[in-house]
Amino acid sequence: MTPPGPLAPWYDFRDLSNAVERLLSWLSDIGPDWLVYVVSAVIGGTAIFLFVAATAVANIWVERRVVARIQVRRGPNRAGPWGLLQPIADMTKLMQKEALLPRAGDPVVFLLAPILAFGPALLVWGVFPFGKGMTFVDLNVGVLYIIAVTSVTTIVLFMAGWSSNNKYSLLGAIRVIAMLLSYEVPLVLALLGVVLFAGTMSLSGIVAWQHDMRIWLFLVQPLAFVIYFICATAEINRTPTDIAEAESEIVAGYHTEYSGIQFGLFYAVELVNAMALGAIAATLFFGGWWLFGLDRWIPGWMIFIGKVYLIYFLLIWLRGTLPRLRIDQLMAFAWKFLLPLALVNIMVGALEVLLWVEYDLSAGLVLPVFSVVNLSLAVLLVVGWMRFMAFPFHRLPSRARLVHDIPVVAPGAPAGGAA
Amino acid sequence: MTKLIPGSETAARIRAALPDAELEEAADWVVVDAPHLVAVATFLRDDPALDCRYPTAITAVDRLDHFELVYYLSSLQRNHMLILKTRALDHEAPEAPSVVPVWYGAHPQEREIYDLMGIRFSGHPFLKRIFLWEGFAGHPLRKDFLALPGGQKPGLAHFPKE
Amino acid sequence: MPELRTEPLVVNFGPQHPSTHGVFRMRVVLDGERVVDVEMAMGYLHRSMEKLAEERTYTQNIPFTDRMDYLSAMTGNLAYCLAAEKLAGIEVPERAQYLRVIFAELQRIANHGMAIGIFLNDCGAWQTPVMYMLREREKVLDLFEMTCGARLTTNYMRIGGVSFDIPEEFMPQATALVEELPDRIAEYEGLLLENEILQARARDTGILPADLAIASSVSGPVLRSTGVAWDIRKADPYCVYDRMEFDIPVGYQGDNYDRLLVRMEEMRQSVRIIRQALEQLPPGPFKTDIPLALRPPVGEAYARIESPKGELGFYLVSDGSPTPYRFHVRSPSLLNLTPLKEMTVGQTVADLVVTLGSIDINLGEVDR
Amino acid sequence: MDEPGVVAAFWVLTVTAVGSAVMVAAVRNLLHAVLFLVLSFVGVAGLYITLSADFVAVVQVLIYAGAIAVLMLFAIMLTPRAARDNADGIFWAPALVLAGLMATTIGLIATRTEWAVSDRGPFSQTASAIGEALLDPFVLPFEVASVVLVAAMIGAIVIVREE
Repeated sequence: MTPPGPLAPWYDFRDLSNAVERLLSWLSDIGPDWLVYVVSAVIGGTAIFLFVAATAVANIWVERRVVARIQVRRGPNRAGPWGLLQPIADMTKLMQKEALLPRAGDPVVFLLAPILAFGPALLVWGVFPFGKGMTFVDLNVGVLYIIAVTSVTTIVLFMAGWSSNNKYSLLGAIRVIAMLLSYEVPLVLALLGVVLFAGTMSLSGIVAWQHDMRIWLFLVQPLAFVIYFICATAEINRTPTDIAEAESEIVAGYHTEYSGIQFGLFYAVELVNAMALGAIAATLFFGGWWLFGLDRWIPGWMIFIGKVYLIYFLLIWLRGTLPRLRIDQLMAFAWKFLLPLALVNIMVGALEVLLWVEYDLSAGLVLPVFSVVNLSLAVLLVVGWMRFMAFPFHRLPSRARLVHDIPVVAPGAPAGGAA
Repeated sequence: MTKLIPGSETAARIRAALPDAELEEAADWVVVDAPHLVAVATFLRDDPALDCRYPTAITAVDRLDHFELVYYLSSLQRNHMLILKTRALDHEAPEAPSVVPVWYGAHPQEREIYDLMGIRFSGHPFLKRIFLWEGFAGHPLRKDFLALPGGQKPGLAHFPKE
Repeated sequence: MPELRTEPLVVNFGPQHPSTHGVFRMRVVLDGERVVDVEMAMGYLHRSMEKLAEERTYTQNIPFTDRMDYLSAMTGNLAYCLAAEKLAGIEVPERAQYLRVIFAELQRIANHGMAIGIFLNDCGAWQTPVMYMLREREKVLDLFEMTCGARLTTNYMRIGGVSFDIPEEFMPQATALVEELPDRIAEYEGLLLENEILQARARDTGILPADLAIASSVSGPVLRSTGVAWDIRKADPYCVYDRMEFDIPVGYQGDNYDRLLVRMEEMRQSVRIIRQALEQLPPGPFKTDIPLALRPPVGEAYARIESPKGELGFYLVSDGSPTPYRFHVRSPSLLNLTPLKEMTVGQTVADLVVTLGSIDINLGEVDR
Repeated sequence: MDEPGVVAAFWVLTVTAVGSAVMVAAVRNLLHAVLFLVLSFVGVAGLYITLSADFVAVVQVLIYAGAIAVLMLFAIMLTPRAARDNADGIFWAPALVLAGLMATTIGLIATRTEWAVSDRGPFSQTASAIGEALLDPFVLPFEVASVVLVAAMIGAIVIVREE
């Protein structure tokens, strides 16, 4: 959607699309039309694939090091400087291992699952605006596209769990589906709040809206971010909601039977999905490549990736600190807590947008007011829900009773009670 | 300090309640005959003065010609302990009544004794081997398990340089 | 409405499973996520120690007791030595008694740290609590190492005393640890006990009623969590526990959370005991000379201690020969498992795992 | 519509959708059938994209491949193992006849109708157009549909409520 104008010089790496635009305009001068399409598709696809592969590899190191810091250890530090070559070592090890096939399983589905799992993880990345003009496909239903593509992952994970012919895997597969059915609803409703304000479902449109309004949607829709973050964490199976691969309960859930590089693919998909969560949150709630004017000095794609990694860090932090919830608690949380809050959020958001449009108020005035209102509403609702609807933990004792002497009944006296 | 109830006191109380139980008293323990074991155990548990609701430990000893079952019973409320013994006389196919109906805690301990000593507990709800697999030949804690030639019992008869 | 007929799913939990604490196996019948039946199967770590011990002298048997509950070797040593001393009628010098108390309580801190950490792991906390608890445990193990040269299987206690006196650098380091630990424990209490997710997971799950606990021979923290104030250190004091000032933590209703509370508070009480013992530690010999050829008189003895897992008792029968005629271990890990089925049936798989974790078994001691 | 790329995509997607739909009926394993159904849904979604109906395409993936297929999988998982096969039924012959009749009718209608060709170009923003259509001229059917869904939800709650 960038307005046509003189092309920036190719060496302007604040926006990597400059070089590509140059190349394409040169190609369109000398070659046929379809060549431009093909070349742009190849360049974009390769770039995204390389980016995803590189992050998957890098995140092995990032995740292990960060979690190690949280857990008062050092993490991998033997292979290469600061253990930087550890991902290479991990991958080499995984590739050398034999890929086992369960004898009573369903071989075709079993082998397809890890490959198919990589598809959605890769496809999601196609619509993100990495920089001002750095969008591979600028779909005008981008938000819906993301939800649709990520929901397909569930079926793939189910395929993996079911075809393994393992009871742990089956339990994991059932849990994946139960989780999706519950968490898809509040997730979509939360993102709807964002779309309401931005008035578009295109991701670059939403970023442009935040850029024009000089405000992050996170400030306007804080509740939506909280709900989205929790639901997305549940959908990509990370602690505290990793019940589909709950290690202490069902060994590894749907990928119990996978070994070698097939397991490695699932592992990579998990890392890439965590990054995708960060990318979605950064785009929709934190202004994507835009950072209050700083993007004039720092390349937009760097800002974007920086934001993604900050949110990814938040995920690692959660993983390193919180225990896991039980499945019925997770379901109850989705239906009884997140869904009502998401509905309230949409109602309030729609009301605000209506007021804004009907009375034709200036954005500079209403958006800060809405931010304050929505932020206080979010805090109020969450705290109120915790106080009145949740189990009253704070009223129960959280320290043991201390007894100094054992109460011994004298030989003559009658004994009673359980003790 | 946990008081160990002497055998004479326990025996007197049991005799008062169950006159037909055959008792044999020692300084620290009472030996009851196997047929009356469950009745005596129930009495020890329910008697308000003895109140042995906590079965501390149950084990067995191979006395070469018979098996001796040892029950360490205690009352947490009164903080005392007493020792009850009984005998499984047939060394080849020993059998004793199960006290699982009296104390649920006897469940794994009797299974353990059955597994390692081979004493069958009649009335045990789930008498299967607990550590060794079904079909393991013999019961390892018996003194004649893999018996040495010449009837020598396992263990050292004397220290090496004696 | 007709009942939805579902197929029960029989799942083998273990022996190869991340949260069965070794090689424990449960044959679990599931209805969806609900547990319908649990059948325990053990013996994968059975080494027949009771038989092996009948062919070794009394002193040679001490290393076996390390390898039963390998996470608290000191208390295993202590219980066995107490039983052998009771059988042979040996008096232990006062300094040795104090050292035994110090090391038993240090071992309790190390064991409870592991128990709490692994319990949180079973709740899905992904190793972090374990790592923090290991940090404290390492300091305890450092003290063991400087005293007896071993960290895990210490083989420290001897019949009639302990094998080594404490080295010079022990006192400052132990004092520093004792000063540091209460703050750490308070930190863990704040981090773990007040965590809502943990409370949601652990409260009201795996409830063990007090009367069932007593009838099932349950002991230790599991028994105390049901509200029964029972601690052998108070009820039947051994060594010099009667000179120590400490409290027994007691739970409320016997659920998983109460077991966690009790363990957490017990660590603090252990610190109290160690501090007093370090202050009162008298000079003198650290062991009596016992004859190398120890032949206890004919008889039998049962000695018990409050090990970190519960009541650890040794039943020894002597026939006057150099080796015990019968060597029986009353292992708390095995007996605390007795009511596992009653505690878990009707709850979910996740609760089953958490409940098993909260009982804190050690397979070395269950199977022996 | 006449570009060679679009035509190739059309044929590939059509073959995928129809072929996997046939496989749904043909394979023995019910779970495989559901997976083929998902593939068929995805093929249809691709067809929508060639028609530049991107909103409908994405919703097709989201609702059919994402939600409906998952519900089917759930239903299959709740049935006993024995019922997880496409067993031989007595209805295959009537079903085949019925399907043939349906196909013939639709084919005849499609070929015989004089289709009015709209002279406006493709939508650039289908989402907002659909939204406006739903809430302006078609608001009554929309509301009726939501009432039906609410009734279904209440019915589900009533059925599963414990006495």
